[in-house]
Amino acid sequence: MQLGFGPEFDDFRQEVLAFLLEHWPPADGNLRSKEHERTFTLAAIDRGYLHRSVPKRFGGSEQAPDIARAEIIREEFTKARAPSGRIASTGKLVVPTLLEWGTEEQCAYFIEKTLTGEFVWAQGFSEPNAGSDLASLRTKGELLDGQWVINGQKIWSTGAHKATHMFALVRTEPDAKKHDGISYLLIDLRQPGVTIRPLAQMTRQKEFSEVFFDDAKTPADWIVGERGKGWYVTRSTLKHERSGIGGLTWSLSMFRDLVKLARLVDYNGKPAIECPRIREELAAIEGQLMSLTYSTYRATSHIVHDRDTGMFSTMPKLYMTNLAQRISKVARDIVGDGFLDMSGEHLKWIERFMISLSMSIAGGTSNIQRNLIAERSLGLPRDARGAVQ
Amino acid sequence: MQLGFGPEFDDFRQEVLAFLLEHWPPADGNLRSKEHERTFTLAAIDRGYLHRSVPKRFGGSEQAPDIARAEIIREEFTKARAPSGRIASTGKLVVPTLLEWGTEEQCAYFIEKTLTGEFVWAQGFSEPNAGSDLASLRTKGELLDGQWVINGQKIWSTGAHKATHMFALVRTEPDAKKHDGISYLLIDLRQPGVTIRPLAQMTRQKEFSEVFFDDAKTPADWIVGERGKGWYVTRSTLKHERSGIGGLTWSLSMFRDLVKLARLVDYNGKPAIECPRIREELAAIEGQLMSLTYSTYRATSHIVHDRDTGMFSTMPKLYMTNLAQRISKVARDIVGDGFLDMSGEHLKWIERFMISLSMSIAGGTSNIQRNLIAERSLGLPRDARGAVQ
Amino acid sequence: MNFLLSDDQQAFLDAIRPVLNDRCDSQQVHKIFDGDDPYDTALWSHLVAMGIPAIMIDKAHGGLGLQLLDLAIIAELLGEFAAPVPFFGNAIGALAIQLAGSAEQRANWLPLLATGERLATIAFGEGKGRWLPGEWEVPGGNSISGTKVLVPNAAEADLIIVGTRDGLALVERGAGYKTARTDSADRTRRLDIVTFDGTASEMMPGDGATIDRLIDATATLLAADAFGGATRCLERTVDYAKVREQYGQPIGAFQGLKHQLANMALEIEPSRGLYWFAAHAWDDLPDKARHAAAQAKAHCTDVYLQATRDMVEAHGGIGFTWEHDAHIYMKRAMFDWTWLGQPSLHRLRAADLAGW
Amino acid sequence: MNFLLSDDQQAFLDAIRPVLNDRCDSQQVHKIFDGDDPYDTALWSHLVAMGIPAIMIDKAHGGLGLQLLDLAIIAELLGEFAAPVPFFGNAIGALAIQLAGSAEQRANWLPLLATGERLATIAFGEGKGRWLPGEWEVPGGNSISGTKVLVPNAAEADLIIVGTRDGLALVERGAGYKTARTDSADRTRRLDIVTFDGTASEMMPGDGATIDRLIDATATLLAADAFGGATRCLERTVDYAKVREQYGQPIGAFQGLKHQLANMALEIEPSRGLYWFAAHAWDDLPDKARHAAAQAKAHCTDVYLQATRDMVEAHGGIGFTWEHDAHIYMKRAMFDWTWLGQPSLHRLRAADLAGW
Repeated sequence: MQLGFGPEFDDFRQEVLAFLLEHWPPADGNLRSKEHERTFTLAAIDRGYLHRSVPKRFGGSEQAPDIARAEIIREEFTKARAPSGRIASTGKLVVPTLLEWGTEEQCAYFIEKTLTGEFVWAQGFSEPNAGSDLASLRTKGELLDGQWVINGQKIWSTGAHKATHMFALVRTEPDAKKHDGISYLLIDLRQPGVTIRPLAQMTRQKEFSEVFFDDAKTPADWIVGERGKGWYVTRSTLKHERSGIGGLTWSLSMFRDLVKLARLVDYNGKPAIECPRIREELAAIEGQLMSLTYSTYRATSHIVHDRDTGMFSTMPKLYMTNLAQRISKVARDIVGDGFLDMSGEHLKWIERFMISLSMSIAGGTSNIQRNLIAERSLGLPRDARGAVQ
Repeated sequence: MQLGFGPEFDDFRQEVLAFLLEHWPPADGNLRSKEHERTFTLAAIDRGYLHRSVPKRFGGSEQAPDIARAEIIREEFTKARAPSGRIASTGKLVVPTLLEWGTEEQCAYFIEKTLTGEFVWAQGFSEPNAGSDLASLRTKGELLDGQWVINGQKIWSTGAHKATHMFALVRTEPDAKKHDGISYLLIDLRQPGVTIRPLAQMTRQKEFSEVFFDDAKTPADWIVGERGKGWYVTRSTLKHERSGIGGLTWSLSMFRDLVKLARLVDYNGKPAIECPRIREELAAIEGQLMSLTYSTYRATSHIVHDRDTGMFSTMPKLYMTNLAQRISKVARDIVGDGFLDMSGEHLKWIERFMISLSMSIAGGTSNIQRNLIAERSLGLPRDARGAVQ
Repeated sequence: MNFLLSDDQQAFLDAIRPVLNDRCDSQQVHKIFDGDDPYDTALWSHLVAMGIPAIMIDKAHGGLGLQLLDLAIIAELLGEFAAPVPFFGNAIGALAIQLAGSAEQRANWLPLLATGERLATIAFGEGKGRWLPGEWEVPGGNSISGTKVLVPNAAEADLIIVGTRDGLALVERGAGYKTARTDSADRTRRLDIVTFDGTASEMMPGDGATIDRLIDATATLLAADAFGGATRCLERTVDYAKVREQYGQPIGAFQGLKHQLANMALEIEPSRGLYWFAAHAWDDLPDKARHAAAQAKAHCTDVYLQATRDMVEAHGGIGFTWEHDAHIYMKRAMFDWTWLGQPSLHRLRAADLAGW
Repeated sequence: MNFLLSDDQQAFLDAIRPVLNDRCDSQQVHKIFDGDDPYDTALWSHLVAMGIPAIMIDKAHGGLGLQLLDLAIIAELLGEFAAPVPFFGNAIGALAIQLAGSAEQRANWLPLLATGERLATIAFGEGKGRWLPGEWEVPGGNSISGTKVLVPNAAEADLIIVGTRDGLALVERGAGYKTARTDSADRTRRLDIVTFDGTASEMMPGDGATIDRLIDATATLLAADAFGGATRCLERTVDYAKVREQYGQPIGAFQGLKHQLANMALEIEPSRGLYWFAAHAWDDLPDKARHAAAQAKAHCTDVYLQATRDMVEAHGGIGFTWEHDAHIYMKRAMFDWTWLGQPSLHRLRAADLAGW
């Protein structure tokens, strides 16, 4: 058993370090220059460090899947604060979908521009009356003289107000039954038929938008997969396995912040971290965090070695959600009066107290997660009414 | 608003006190004498203090329902440690059932002997394959030449090994559908066709029994209510409203014991009650206990004044179960090493740690309780599959 | 046994509820929450007209001469509607004068407070969780200097009752103090930082025991508001679960959510008896009042804050938006939870008061 | 990255599991649990024959020379089957000699322990939660007097490793000490009170740091047993929920229970990584070992005890009976939770070790 990637990867890590040494930071030290970022990114792609799963002809570096190498690249690029060719997370969803289901033309037209950030994507799945239950989508698309005409409304579309395009599930076959009537369409949001309305959250931030389609148009051939098969197109993109280590870092840093907070702020006259109740609660949270961490390493190792990750695979999201809620409650106890001041030094913790809730909503509520665990990991019977699609 | 029963009841309380002064404890101070208990009980019935809901001709004192008076009697009799004509709790169930559904003959034959403790009752509802779901009972009764012949098995029958009779739900109409095939039969357990097997619990105690019927017999007229209506007969007995104050005393004394334990036992070098974590947890439990206490007084007041008790009526059992579990976990933390010694000074707490679980099972699991709260108090839709009978 | 509201109490509630239904609906609350008005003056003047500021003021001074329980059930009702009015600070301010004021102070102020011609508030907190009399460091006297935080509607108040090391001080508007509005989460009850700097003030004769009574009443009102808010959160969430459909049926038919709502109700409903008892004890069982108030404040405000979280989760995305009412209740819950000190503080006080 | 069991480790497990399936089924465990035999001698001799006592003993002394991780995964397996054998005390006793013994002590005892010709155990606890070296008050020397509690199988052991104020003492059977069997909840691992009274003993040279290593290994084995037991509780409960029918369907189809089982799995499964890490750290990352062991002991034994409670609730009445396996797992969980000190103690240690 070993936690590192082991000697067989040391050479690779050296290569990556050497590459970084040579290319980042830029000579003039200007880390913000778009031009530098672009040059670096192209060099990194050329070396096979970024966009590894994307064919060269679409602007990627076309490497064999290898979580270990990908993870080493992520680690070292992060340490070096080098541009990691990161594209908006929704872009991360559309690229593999296009690669798996798209036509050569679609891939050629969309992927490279997405990688370079020229195209920014919004997801168009949820609707006011279809939250977890995508089968009851109503937004409709009709093929009229060579183009799709789209009418309806999407909601919870992350960053749509900053996006150029949307990949959307649209009902194109009104007569087909629920799942079979849906197609996966690509839509340019920069047209008169599209109205985007950002939704303010309880934290005052605006991450999500409502998107209204009023005879919006999109070319006939901007459909991904067959008509009425949009359902299967989306589901397939959900299965792309990834190392959970990226997600971990978020929980770990939130906990580090909490410990820092507990050291700095007094509670009943001494630093909160010396208050036995809080001290013990911090240790209990750390115990869960360690469980998550090493089970994630274990799962990653399984993927690296092509073994089944077992029960754990359905669990990280709900586990992290519960951890975030637990962490933010301790923070609440520590910040005390600061809990009321939305312009104060503890705003971050007020926001986390609230955002820890949105975690249990976004991308499948916690109850949906529980169904996933119960059905996929424990093999319990599905709800008769199929609360898991 | 007042917490006591108020001046209008002071005279009554004085009467009760005067009665006790005169009759208890007995002159010779022998509190254990069955004879004394009998004399006292008869005098108390004669005064209308015991078995108030039972007509005089069946050995009761035939008083108008009056929770306030009943409660005052309970309080003063308890204080004086006087016999409260308590009959096994299962007897408490059968008497009102007989009064509501039984024939004159049945009442005359069974009730008085039950009140005097000559007949001791066991409940025969649950079966191995019918726990919460009584509709799928299988124990069957056939009317053959003037008597019921009973075959099958009952389980979780409290104190059956000490009982003389059982009131049981038996399937007498094999062709009728689920609920309508069941009758409510009275069975003398002291016959060859009945085998009683006490079940040991994880605490080593034996409270429950399995009861096997192998051509057991009972007279044709020992059926309560009509054939196939046993279902409704039982349900009606569940609705007899009672003051929850009796149940409260159990929770209150468990908490008093916990506080005593926390004062006596050291935890990290000082009395547990001075350990901030435990001290705060005790206070949190007390907050819940006070909520339960005063909501129970509120509910009782509503009953006294004939008003609807509202949402709270479905809640006490689950609330007490949760409290018992929370209390027994703190006790576990305090007793520490004593938690392993089944012959040690803390055995009581080991038992409570386990029994707090059986509370969440006996008489409707906690999930059934949650359905009751959700459906009856909140008006949420019933489970399609009717998880509440 | 008669642990119930009296017919008069019920009648009072029945008279006020329609006013709130008409003038304090969700839309109106959002309007004030998002707007610049410090509170809903129109609604407040209706409530004043119905005698709400007069509830506990002696009849001799033009009040209704009622008890804390009468005030607390109104606090519950206003909490239920998340009413954006200066009820809380004003009620405790008036009670302070009633309990701790000199005959003259009472005669000068109580009549004006009973009619609502004047608005009072209270300055207790000194920051970093210092809320209680024993922790007050601002020195008293006929001129005071120091800073108080999280003072309700100080900018709008005509007088401020200030907790000082030496007792309660009465400071009139215009006596020369600075107020700075805090960007407080709960915009239905605005808060200020108040800086006194040689500000003219009048000490009130009330002793420590009297001030403790005032603190207990404050804790009880916060508990009552919390209970009212929590019950509304439950009601709203249950209603939503009945109408919102997913997978072809109301989400409230899914046992998973159903049991979560049952657990939510199980936490909320029984806490009613606790705040009732705290108010009743304050009125009639003085030796139980301190402990009960501490327990009610701790328990009810904890339950409220969790209830608002449960409400958001059950609503899904919509419950997380600014447009929905959920965040307004959550922020009121944050107010009730924080103001006068968090539950943990009051639990440890309750333990001390229980003689543990 | 290779945070996995090696093929050898997997093979070892695969070799032992069938033995347990055959010889340690529920019926057999109940027989020992209810009977007078202190443990299952037949099963133990099979496990001995498979080399289990030899796992961590140096090859030089006839052992397998493996690591704590190898021992811990066996502890998990035995925990899964609730195996009524003296594995725990014996393994730590042998490790004590291996780590802290003199060359002579190692040469005398390790070969006999490797072959199972001798049985060792450990005496750490002194009652009232005093478990750790700093708390040991029994004085060391070549004759010791004092009392140790909750000692596994002391009556059966050939030697006892006793924690004293001055280090670890080695006491041989027949050296003259009294053992009194405790009526312990977990009858799969019997416990004794041992009274030494001028009992002949041999001190072992191992220093404080060595003894700390031993404590960390002990904590890790308890965590491993707990994880094994918890996974079996989950498996058994899920299986029951699939076959037990109520209202005409498996109870596992009711979302209420389904979500409870999901929550149960969510607590249990991830804790595997924690105890793996604790064992791995002990073997290869010494600076992380103390903290990891404390966390693993605290978290895994807490999770186990709750898992057994969840198991009983999900089973309903049958799960509360003596005939069912649930209570055996609950009582093993009580052992793991209590032995070496309760989770709270180890969390506070972990906090200190984290440098907080």
